[in-house]
Amino acid sequence: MHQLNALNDFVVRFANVNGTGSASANTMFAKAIFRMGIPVSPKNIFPSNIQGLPTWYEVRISEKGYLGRREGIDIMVSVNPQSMPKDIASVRPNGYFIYDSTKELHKEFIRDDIHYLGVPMMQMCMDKFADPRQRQLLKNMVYVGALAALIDIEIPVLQEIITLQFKNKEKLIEANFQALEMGATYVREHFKCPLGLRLERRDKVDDWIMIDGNTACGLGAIYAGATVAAWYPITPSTSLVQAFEKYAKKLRVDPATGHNKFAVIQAEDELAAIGVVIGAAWNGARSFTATSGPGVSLMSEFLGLAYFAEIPTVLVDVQRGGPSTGMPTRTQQSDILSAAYASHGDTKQVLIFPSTPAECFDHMAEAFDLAERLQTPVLVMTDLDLGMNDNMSPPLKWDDSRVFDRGKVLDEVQLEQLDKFGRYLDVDNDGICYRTIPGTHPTKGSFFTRGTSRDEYAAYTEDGAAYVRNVDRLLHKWETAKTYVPAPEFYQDEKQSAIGIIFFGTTTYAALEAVDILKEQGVVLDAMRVKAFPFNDEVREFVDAHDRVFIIEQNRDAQFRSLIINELDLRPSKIASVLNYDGFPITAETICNQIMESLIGKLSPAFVVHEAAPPSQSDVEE
Amino acid sequence: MHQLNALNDFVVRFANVNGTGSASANTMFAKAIFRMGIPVSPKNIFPSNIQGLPTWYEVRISEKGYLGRREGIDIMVSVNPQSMPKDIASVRPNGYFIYDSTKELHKEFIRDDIHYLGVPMMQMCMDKFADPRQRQLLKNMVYVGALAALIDIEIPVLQEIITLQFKNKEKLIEANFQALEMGATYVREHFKCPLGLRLERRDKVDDWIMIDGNTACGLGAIYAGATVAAWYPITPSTSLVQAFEKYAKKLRVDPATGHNKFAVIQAEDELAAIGVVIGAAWNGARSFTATSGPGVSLMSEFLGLAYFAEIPTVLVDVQRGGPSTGMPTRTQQSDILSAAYASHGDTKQVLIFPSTPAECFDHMAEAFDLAERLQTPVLVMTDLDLGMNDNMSPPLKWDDSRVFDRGKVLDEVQLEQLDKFGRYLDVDNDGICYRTIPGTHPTKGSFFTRGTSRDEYAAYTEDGAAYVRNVDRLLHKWETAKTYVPAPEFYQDEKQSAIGIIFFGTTTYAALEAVDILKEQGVVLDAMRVKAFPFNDEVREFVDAHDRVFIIEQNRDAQFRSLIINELDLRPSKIASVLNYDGFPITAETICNQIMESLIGKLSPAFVVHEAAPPSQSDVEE
Amino acid sequence: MTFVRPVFRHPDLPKNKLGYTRKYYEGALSTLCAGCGHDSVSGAIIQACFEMAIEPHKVAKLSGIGCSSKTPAYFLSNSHGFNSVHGRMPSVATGANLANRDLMYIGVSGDGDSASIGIGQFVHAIRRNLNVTYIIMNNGCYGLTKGQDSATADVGSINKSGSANMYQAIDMAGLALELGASFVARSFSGDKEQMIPLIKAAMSHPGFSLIDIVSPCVTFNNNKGSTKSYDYTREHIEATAAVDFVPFMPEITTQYAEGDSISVPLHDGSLVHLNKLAHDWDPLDRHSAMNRLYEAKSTGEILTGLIFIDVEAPELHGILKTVEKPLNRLNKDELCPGEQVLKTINAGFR
Amino acid sequence: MTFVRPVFRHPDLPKNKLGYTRKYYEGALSTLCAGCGHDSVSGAIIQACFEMAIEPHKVAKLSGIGCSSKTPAYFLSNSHGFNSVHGRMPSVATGANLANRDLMYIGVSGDGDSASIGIGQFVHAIRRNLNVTYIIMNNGCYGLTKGQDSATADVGSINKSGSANMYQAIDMAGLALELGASFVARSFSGDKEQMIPLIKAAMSHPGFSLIDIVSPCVTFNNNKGSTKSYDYTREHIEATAAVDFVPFMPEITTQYAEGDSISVPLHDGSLVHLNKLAHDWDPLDRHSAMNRLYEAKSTGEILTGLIFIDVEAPELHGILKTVEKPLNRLNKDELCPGEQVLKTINAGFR
Ligand SMILES: Cc1ncc(C[n+]2csc(CCOP(=O)(O)OP(=O)(O)O)c2C)c(N)n1
Ligand SMILES: Cc1ncc(C[n+]2csc(CCOP(=O)(O)OP(=O)(O)O)c2C)c(N)n1
Ligand code: SF4
Ligand code: SF4
Ligand SMILES: [Mg+2]
Ligand SMILES: [Mg+2]
Repeated sequence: MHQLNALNDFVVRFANVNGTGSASANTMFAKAIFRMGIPVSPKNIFPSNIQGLPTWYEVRISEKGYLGRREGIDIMVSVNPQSMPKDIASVRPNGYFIYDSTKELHKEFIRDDIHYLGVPMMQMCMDKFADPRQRQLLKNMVYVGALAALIDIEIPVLQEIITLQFKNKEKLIEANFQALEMGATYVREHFKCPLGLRLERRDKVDDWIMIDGNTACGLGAIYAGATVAAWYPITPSTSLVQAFEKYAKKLRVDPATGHNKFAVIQAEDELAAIGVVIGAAWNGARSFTATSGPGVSLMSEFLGLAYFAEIPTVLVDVQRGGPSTGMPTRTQQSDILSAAYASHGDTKQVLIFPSTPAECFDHMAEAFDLAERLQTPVLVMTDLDLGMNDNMSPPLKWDDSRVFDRGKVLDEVQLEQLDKFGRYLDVDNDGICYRTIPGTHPTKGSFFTRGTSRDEYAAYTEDGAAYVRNVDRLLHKWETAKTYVPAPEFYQDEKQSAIGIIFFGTTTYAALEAVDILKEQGVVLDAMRVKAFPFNDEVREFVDAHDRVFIIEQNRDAQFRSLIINELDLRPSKIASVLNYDGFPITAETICNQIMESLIGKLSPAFVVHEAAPPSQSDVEE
Repeated sequence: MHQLNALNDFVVRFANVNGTGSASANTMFAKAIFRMGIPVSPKNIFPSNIQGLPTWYEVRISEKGYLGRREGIDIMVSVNPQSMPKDIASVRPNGYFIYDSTKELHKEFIRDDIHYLGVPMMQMCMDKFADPRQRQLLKNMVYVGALAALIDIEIPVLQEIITLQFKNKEKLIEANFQALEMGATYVREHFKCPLGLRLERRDKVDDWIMIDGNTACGLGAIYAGATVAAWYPITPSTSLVQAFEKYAKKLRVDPATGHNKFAVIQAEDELAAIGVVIGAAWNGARSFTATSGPGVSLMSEFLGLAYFAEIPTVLVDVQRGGPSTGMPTRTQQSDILSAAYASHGDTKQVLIFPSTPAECFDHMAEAFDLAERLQTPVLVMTDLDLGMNDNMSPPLKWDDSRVFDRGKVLDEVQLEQLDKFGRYLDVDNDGICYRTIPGTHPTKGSFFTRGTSRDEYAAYTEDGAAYVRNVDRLLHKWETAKTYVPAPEFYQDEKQSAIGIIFFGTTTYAALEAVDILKEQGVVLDAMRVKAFPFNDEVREFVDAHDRVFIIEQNRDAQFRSLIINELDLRPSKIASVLNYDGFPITAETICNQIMESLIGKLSPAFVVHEAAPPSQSDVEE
Repeated sequence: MTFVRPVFRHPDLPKNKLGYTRKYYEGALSTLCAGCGHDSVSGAIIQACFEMAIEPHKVAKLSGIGCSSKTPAYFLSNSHGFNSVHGRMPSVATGANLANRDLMYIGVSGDGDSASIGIGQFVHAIRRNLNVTYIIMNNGCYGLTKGQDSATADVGSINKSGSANMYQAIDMAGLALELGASFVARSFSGDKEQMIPLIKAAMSHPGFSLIDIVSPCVTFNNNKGSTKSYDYTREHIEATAAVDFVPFMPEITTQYAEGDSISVPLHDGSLVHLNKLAHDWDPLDRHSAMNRLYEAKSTGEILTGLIFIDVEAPELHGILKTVEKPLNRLNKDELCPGEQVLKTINAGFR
Repeated sequence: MTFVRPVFRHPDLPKNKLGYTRKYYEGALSTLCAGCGHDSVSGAIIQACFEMAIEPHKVAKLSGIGCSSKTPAYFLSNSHGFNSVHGRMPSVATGANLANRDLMYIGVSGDGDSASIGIGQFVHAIRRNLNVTYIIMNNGCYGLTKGQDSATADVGSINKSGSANMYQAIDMAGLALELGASFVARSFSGDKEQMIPLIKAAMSHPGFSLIDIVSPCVTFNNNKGSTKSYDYTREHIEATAAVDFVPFMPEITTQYAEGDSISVPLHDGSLVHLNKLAHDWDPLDRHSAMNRLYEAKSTGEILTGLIFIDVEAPELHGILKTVEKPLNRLNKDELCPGEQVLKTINAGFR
């Protein structure tokens, strides 16, 4: 049989049973590679269940720093009998299947084009450890040890991680070391180590970190000075507010009194969560909520109020597979339209699209500034892939000289000097009016906030002309917003091609990889990553400058494409879509295939995108 | 001063205080004209308040049958001191201002370009009637009497209406007759009657009726066999379910037992209302709800469930001014996008747009057939203008041979014969699968309905491929839907112009009037009225066949334009908008002006659209 | 995975009146955690339906979202099921029930589903006396989203992450009593003996029948300090009475002693027999039930059993005076008033 | 329009401690129906704030949607007001309160707003003991949408269209008691004497203070047969006690007789003095209050006055342990951990 040869460039997938503690071992695996200076990108593929169903952990290792998902499993580590047939089928030809050989593999499971590496993980743990729960947990460390020997992970790096993880729990450290060693020794004794697929220390991760987007968002909210968070648990956003709370408890407690400089409310539902956020924002506190699709639907009435009554509101939508309850543990970018036009009537909501944890952090801080500057909701659109997976990312950065932009808020002195305060007077002709915070001044600046039509002085009116003035001003504000929202990012210094590619959020890595691959194939594309809605002029210019534009997105209905055509009045025929909506993160291969199909008119069968070094002729010993 | 002369072609507006019983008198006025065979179109312009604020009733009389609103008040009947300055200002030059002269008019209220006709309404009622509440009510009949004499309404017609209205209440009939007579006599004695603006019996209303759209929708639901209605009160939809209940109590009670063949639930909120509808529909009953914008926002999570779980659901959205609570007593067509894409994730909802009460009735029946045929929500999009105003309409029609289309439902016999039932199997390759109603068969046909991804046999799955098959089938169903939804209506036999005009719902009358006016000016337009979303092929063909297309709609953001561009992949530059969103129904004048401005590039000042016969030189005696 | 069922069943397994074995009442394999209280409740539902010889296809089972709300998939696979959206099962059940009064409705919910996002619908289903057996699998936490406190967590109860809940607990049984519910019971997933007759009685009761079942979450809320753990519940349980359910039979044979035992005849002729353990308590008197419950709460007891029953209150169809024939079976002739009537209606609008 | 206020005011009008006249506490002209109970409640709020010498700009007034929810526009025009969306005032008030614990919060709602669409938020605001004076202007109907029955309409109450309500009424005071509310009162818009001290006490009470005020809708629910009409209420009213509110003063001069009178000291040093009319009732004991309320209900009485008060329960800020300084006044230095800390955090993720 052929053997795969690749250095620092392959995909390992772990097939586990959820609730068996595999997550911690798998994470150590990825982290060790990261600490060896090799770019790595792990993805958790988990069920909507607490215990007993199949769960996978897929790690792409890419010296070139391609962090998008890649099709094709090079090494499968299988410890879940339930999913074994499927897992075996998903290994690429000549790939490796590592399994628990405590029980013999059934004959029907034998493919003759892959390598089987049996390790009696359970047996070894039974022999070595007494506690049944420990046995199960340490089994996971056995396969990590085996992998270490098979693909050359540095054992000391793993030991360091273990030591840190179980700080002060000497016994646990000891047991984990043993399990690790057992796995490594076994494979060294039984197989030729390392395999053709192997690692070698590099210096390719700079000062980067590995962190999930939800934690980064939570930290962003801390740094942005958010004091009120209200939320309702929902996958995949739950860990976001939990991270905020965790760090707030560390960083925001007054040491003198032990009192909190923050308040977190687990609301009774999403409607209440956004209501709390709006109330707090109205009253001058920075506040936010995080949710996913169903929550956005439930919040839509309140989002209309916040739009119309002009209340700064920050909401993170960690998108998951829709519609309805959909695929709650899979990723999509399918709330674009429902977020952009959330609520009945004429509404337009500001969206921002981070694509790395560092950007989650920055965009979160930016969202609070924008929301207060624009006095409107700002929706930070992330997704499960970014929010819940450990993503390699530049480190989080904060500039201490940065000030919070609280927007146009009149203080007591300014009010005192004012003749007549008009909450909805467009004094600066940018569509943004001055607001006041309750309690500021005894006789000046109080006004009545409402979701109904009103005049410039916040007085209720049913006068059609006053209504029109107001909603037209909101449109004017929308124009102003285009100058405030983050500008797109370009990946070329100047125009190189008549064809452009647009992406946003988590499709970035796969998109950039696709651009590289296509360039190698002679297809040059100009790339733009959009970071915000409304689209600013640079977005339009890019589209105008290209004859054909591909938009990559992870939903069925090409929602982003609709949005951009609609808002920029584009000719639809020039905008093509690259779509992926099966719940898994998009791959460069998918992007290349769809683009080539569209450009050439049919899919070139030879167009196999990612192939590691060609398989050598030597067989593994087994 | 000039005098306006016009026969059966002018606008009368009544300025009242709400809660004073003016509605009934004003309606009689409109109805009397209708019964004289003259087309008439009354609009109620009322505040979001129960008692004490200004309210208006505007009646357009148009022998030509133009039932859209028209700018410019010819006769103002003013009985509300509060709004008097504004009311006086709104009378067109040479128009008439009829007021209660019990108190003298303040000098500052005198314009020298309009005619003042004072009638001491209150005084006369004080002199004649004892009961204070009666005085107030009968004051309204006095001005109706005065108008009768001034513009030649046939008194017997009014008497007939009064007699019917107060059937068996002889005393009330008597008093109303007296008040009527008093008003008529007073003006005959004090002014030259009739005015230049006057009526003459015609035979122009055929067998038409005058009915509000909400009542027609309620009746449609009765005829369509709806048995469960669940709702939460909200203007302007409240009277819809109330009408359903009223007629159900008349027509749907089992005479033998006195038991009801219907159930109406006033739910605790909109979320519950749509939940009840979905539950009933799932269980095989035809069910519906009616709401307005805020309700649609609140229902959006459930609408996503109904889309994804494929439950026939009928919802009437009687649109009002948005966003948020907005202008709850004004009309708009501004829920188009939030309805079409209701809910997070990839969703598309079927919409239908009636434009007359007769169509409300038909579309309501159609909605139930469509919802069951397509197993998906169908949203009937009306608005306050259609729903709450008495609209002239062709009579409601029902063909007794019509059968309810219950769609693909397997009964016990069919299940018995079936080998294996797959709830989401696309047996007929039209994207529509077979469903079963709970309780049908002891062992076959039961399935589990859910909002999560599932396979063809309704089993829960997180398999990406199964998910994609399912949502792709939903898209296929969407294509099928295009062949079932009502086709558009065209107003020309063949193409006459390179310019097209598209409208839907309540803009129809003003649009058709505008087409006539523009034709007189030499601008010929081809007109199409869209009745449903998804857009069927005829809609696309019309757009393709024209170089330039105007879309008329009553919202700020040109939502229908977005929808059609997006769904038909149209070139935006060829689609222009005619917009009106101040809460008042659009006028032909507005349409003509916006079209001409767009065609000519600037507004021709001479382009005054609706002018009655040129004013004569004679003065009225006053 | 809680258990793997043996494929082979003995042919002599007991059969019920309809000739079905218990297996006929089972559902798909549970995907809940091993030991989850919810699986025991599912088991009790299966057993109750089996013993009562209910036709499964005459049952509709509805739920919201949560681990608890998944359970309808794990019992009665011949019943139609509807796993709706989070917290909104009561409205869906209301609609379903209105459409067909002839089926039996089992609503399953969790404490997150019913006491937080769904509390409004819960309250209003009670107000309407919807004819549903409403089972709350109450574990004081949000299982499916990994263990956050729910609104039924007691003040001071300690969750898995070690922090104590500081908010007032909502007592679903107390709330139902206050709101006028016609059948209020509480039970414990560890007490099959009690659950089964209670479920039977609830199914026989025409109206809203609440069974609030403490059903520990072994994964997230079974720790020391939690007042919804197995151990805590077992230690603090206090039953109102030993409950026995006697289905309607032409001649009732069972005999009960006088005194502290009471037999409540249900609408369908069956009897609930209570061998009272609490003495100054009358299950037919709401005030007495409220008092008993309040006292138990004050002393830290978890009162279980049938707490209150009102056999007279009209259920929703009674209130709405709907016809006997299910609305979903009325045909066009019964529903559509026809052309002629419409002509008259038109005439009224001229 | 309820009343047209004279423009001219006598210069000698009484002033409060802050030197303001009552006019300073008024709002815009009411647009409610003449005679609407809600306007009397607004009047009582104005009077209470005037007498207590509250700084209006230190008050935030919030509401949902309905005639009742319009009233915040009609009192305290120097306060910021927030007329939010239907039924969701409690959450907005929660957020507002969290942002600034130093203001006083008045939440105004209707029975439609609070007992139907908003019941979930009402329940949970109580659970959190949110520090708000929560006033329900309860007319048993939906005024603004023209008179439909609300969920507080009593069984059998006849509405304007002549039909009797068939659904259980939700008793908002009873519900609040059951849920553990720390201040529960009921009153009648026709009883200014009682409303004013109750509002004062509610405003002084740190925590959720419910005043459920029967406030007849003259236009849609003041007819014969309605149990929320002026006449019916007046005839069936039964007060727990004569209430007197004594604001904190260094030396308390008022003297009360022993026996059936009781003085409850509030957190801020003021006193609520109750001259008890009901004897076997203790306003400090929840069970006793529940019993009293239940009994009154059984005999068809409308129990008004202060029903229950718990002066010890921690309010939301206490539960959350937030700092004394309002969160909305913390500046960047107090909130942002800074560059250096972030470096350490980054290091933890390598
Ligand atoms: C609208 C919405 N919000 C949030 C969620 C996420 N969610 C799923 S289950 C659940 C809580 C379940 O708790 P409970 O009802 O107590 O059930 P348990 O898992 O404890 O049995 C939540 C919040 C959701 N599915 N839908
Ligand atoms: C989401 C939503 N649904 C419905 C309405 C319509 N609506 C306005 S006020 C109201 C009821 C008000 O009743 P209540 O709270 O009792 O106030 P009242 O007018 O009786 O004082 C309703 C249903 C709305 N504004 N928003
Ligand atoms: S997480 Fe808790 S509630 Fe959910 S299945 Fe596991 S034990 Fe049961
Ligand atoms: S309708 Fe009723 S509640 Fe509304 S203002 Fe009038 S009297 Fe008051
Ligand atoms: Mg739970
Ligand atoms: Mg009310």
